Amino acid sequence: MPNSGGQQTGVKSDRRLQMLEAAIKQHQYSKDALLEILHTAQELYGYLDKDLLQHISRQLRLPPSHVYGVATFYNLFKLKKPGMHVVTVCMGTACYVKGAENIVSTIEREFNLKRGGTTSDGRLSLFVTRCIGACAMAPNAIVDGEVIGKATPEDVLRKVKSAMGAEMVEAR
Amino acid sequence: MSKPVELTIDGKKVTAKEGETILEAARRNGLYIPALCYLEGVSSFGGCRVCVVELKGSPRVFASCVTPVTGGMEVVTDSEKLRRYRRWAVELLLAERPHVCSVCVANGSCELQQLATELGVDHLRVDREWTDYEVDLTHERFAYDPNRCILCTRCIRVCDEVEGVHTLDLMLRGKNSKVIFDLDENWGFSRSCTSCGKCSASCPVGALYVKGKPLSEVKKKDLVSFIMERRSEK
Amino acid sequence: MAKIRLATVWLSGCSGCHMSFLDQDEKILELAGKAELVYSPIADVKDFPENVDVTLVEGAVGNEEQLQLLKKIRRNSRILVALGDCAVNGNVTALRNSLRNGDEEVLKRAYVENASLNQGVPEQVPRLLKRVLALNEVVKVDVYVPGCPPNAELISQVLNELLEGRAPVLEGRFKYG
Amino acid sequence: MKPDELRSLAQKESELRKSYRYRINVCCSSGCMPFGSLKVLSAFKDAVREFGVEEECYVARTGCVGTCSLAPAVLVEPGDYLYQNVTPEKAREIVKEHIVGGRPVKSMLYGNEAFFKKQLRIVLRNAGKIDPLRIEDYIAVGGYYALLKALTRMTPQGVIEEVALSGLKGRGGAGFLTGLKWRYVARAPGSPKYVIANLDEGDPGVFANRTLAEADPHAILEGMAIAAYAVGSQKGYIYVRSEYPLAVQTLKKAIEAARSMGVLGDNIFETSFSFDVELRLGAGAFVAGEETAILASIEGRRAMPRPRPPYPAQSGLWGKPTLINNVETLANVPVILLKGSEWFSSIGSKNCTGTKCFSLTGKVNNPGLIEVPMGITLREVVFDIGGGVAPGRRFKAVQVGGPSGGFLPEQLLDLPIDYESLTKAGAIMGSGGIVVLDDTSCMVDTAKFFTEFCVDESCGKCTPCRAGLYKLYKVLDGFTRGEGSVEDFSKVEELCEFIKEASLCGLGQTAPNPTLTTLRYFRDEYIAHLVEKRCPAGKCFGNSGGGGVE
Repeated sequence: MPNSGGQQTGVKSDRRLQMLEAAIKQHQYSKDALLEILHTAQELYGYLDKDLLQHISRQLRLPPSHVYGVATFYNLFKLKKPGMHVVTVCMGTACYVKGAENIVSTIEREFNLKRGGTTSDGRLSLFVTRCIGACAMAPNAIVDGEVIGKATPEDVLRKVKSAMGAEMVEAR
Repeated sequence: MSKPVELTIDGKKVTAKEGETILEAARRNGLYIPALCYLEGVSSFGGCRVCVVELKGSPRVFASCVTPVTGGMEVVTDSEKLRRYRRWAVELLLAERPHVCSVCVANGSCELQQLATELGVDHLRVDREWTDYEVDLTHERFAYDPNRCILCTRCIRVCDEVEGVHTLDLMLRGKNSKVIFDLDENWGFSRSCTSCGKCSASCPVGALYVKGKPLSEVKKKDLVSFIMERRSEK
Repeated sequence: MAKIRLATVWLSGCSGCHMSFLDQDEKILELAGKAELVYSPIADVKDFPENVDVTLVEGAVGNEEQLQLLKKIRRNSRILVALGDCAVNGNVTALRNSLRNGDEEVLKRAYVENASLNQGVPEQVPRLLKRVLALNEVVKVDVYVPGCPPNAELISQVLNELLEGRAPVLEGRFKYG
Repeated sequence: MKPDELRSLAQKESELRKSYRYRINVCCSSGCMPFGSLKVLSAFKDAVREFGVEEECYVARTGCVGTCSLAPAVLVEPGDYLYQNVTPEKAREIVKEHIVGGRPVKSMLYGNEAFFKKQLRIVLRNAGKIDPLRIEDYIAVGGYYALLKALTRMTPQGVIEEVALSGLKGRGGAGFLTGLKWRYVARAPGSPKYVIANLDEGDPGVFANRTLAEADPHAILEGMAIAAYAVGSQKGYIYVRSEYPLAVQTLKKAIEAARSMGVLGDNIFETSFSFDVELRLGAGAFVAGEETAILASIEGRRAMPRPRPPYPAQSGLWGKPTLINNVETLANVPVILLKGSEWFSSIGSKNCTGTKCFSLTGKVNNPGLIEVPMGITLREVVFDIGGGVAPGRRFKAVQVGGPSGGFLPEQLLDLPIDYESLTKAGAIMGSGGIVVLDDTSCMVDTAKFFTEFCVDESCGKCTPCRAGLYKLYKVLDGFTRGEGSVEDFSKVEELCEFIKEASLCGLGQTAPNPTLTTLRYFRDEYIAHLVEKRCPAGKCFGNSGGGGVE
């Protein structure tokens, strides 16, 4: 049975797991804390794979389908490993009205990937988000955490390329 | 004991139990309201919107399966508007995924098909979606074709509330919602499924079925309410 | 009274609806008394004629040729009846819509994979549409007669109503799908 | 904390405040932060030290002033001199000229006086003027006095009456009378009771609640505590979008500060009233802002709305009576208690009292966050405060109320802003988003955009919203390519009616508004697409116009 303890899941016992356990304990194994635990798990691991979800389902004594249902309902939770670099384009109203679509399609074209996807070499992910709240500076894009306001497709492309270029230099 | 509630349904005075829904009260009094996601014996979901009714004094429509009765309530179960709304609900469900009756196990014993006939849905006014979900044939006895699923969640509720396992749930959301087993595993590899078959017995369409058997033999719409009744008597 | 000009058309379908049409038995004789069959797969007429009163169309729209024919039918017909599920909603014919590159895949399956001789798609096979269309995705349809196939009784009732100049009401009388 | 301690702390802090001749408020909200406001902040601190004016000039890290397009923005008091696009270099110059020399640097000042003149700030009373991370700043301007007053001089009943008399309506969208809602919860049998502050501002293009939380978190906490006292609750939750990291951090710190100050916790102000607040993070689901979905989300489930009744007031979190208020509603409460319901109800219009915060965005010259009295006209908001559209462009439409708000044309601009008028015109108050469109925006494409948003955000529970909206989107998508005919309009309208009337929750019930209002007010644009096969704004039919990027 999925909820009977003792079974090994594929989650490696390491410092991250210890921190996850601590968070679960802090919430007193409460089923209500599922969202908080998923937040913590994603912060620690970067994304939520099935082993991790199985583990959480066992610890909180929740049916696996319930955990999976919750994890996939909310956009913020990522079930796949994101790329090394992430560009997120805001598609909130203000940004859309001011041409955010052009930024997205430029990135899609240039790196041959679709929104929500990652390049086949795993180096770049492109996400769209619904409003980061900097509407007065629309359109906005975020490249590896850095916000670019009043962005043009060229601005964003340059930023993405330089982020990826920097990593290539480091790799050498 | 809860006290009885007096209301009228289509002009007919009926007595209902306190806390009862309009649909339950109507059915107990032999009055018909079409419904789809409703299943006697498990909790109401209120999703399909086929069972909508009008209440005198309110401009809105209400899903009768989740609207509790109140004293003096005047319910209208049939009107031009309600028929129009019900038709849309059925049409949209038929258009949402590729429901091709002639090649479906449920052909002839499908609740959605029956409703379409009953409501005069002889064609669809919107384009149909041709989803291509993989059919799950991994279970030795059962099969699951998400392309025929109407997301009524009867199976989920039955699995959770009657069998007590909660193998099934929904993943994703909106039009991408899909009924899953455990962590979206193939049915045959589900570790929690007891293979009890109550989900396929409750499926109103041909999404969950028993392999090699005509659906007319598999469908047991009253099974769940029967089980629940037996349990309450114990 | 002049005879009604009646046409029946067979697009992408199995001809089952035409079989059902013929299954009206003796009623077909009555029909023959009231209507003149001006175009049909069972009559030898090449071009779809003008000024048709009632046209029954079986089958979905699967290729360019049918698409053009259907538009012509619409122009030339007073009342257009979608006969059977393929015409009404695509039905089995449209199952290929769920496949990626379904148009190429079905031809490949029929003329290459399942062919023992002369493997290859013959040139005279018309180009398939990317997506199979129900009639009402192309033209305005006046009457829908669902069923796979619709039973002869229903077809006969619908025709009767139409010949009498009434709009048929099918609610509760057909079987969807 | 004892009542006297609050008073003496307030006195001490306000004296401290007065001891400075100047106060430089550097906006460090998430509108300005990405554009270097922290560097500007430290540049100001350095400059003040450099010029030796530390004794007379205080440099504060504050929340948003509202003029977000001028990021980073800096407000110098006294006199409310607003500097725009400040850089570290400019910071030094401002200190040198304005603080030391006493001459405001005119060239850097924000020129639009109307932006402030037509506004009335109640909810945003402290925004941009206090340090949100210092609870002492809040107390210095009278913070937590209303809570003190409620706990020591008013009964819970009395608090509810006062709020009811003020006419305050829920600012989250539906406009239900706040006092009435409180009364329902107070009277509902069952305990414990819960208070939820709704900060799940998921609307694209709306950032009023975020700004409030970043600029004045204690106003929210104080409002919650007062509400809790009124309805008899000891436990509150703030449900906040996780996409708002700065708001989350600010609230976290504010809760800690309030706890250690003793305005949250046990026996507040030595009374028998105890109240504590916990943060709950959303995870990217617009529908979670719906009252019953928020409950599901806090309980760790899929945020799928459920039918009402039972209302959360009767059966909310874990089946207990629960009060759910938007944070903007709650932030009004302390002011109402201090200044009285009569004062509050004198603001705004007769049936709609008080003010409303709006996020003004789109093709408008002065986008930003504004707070205006109810009853102000849309024209004043768009043209006076917002400065109209860019030179050479023509105003086309304004959308009010977030993604499911309707679009109103020029001839409806004199409509007063209140719940009733907006609803009648096909728009909604919603979350307070105002998006201005000019002649480079295509109305068909815009309707499609918002419908797509709602398709993405539909929880999938009910047929009209899940399947119906998607069909609507597909039809609109076809329209933008000229596919379809004018005969489809009645079908679209019928489908919209079904979605509006038969959907389970507010998301579906309002989602057809963009389509319906554009069909009503901008039908000619639809006809142009379908009959003439052209897009008047030059956006559709494969033109990569992008709606006219500036």
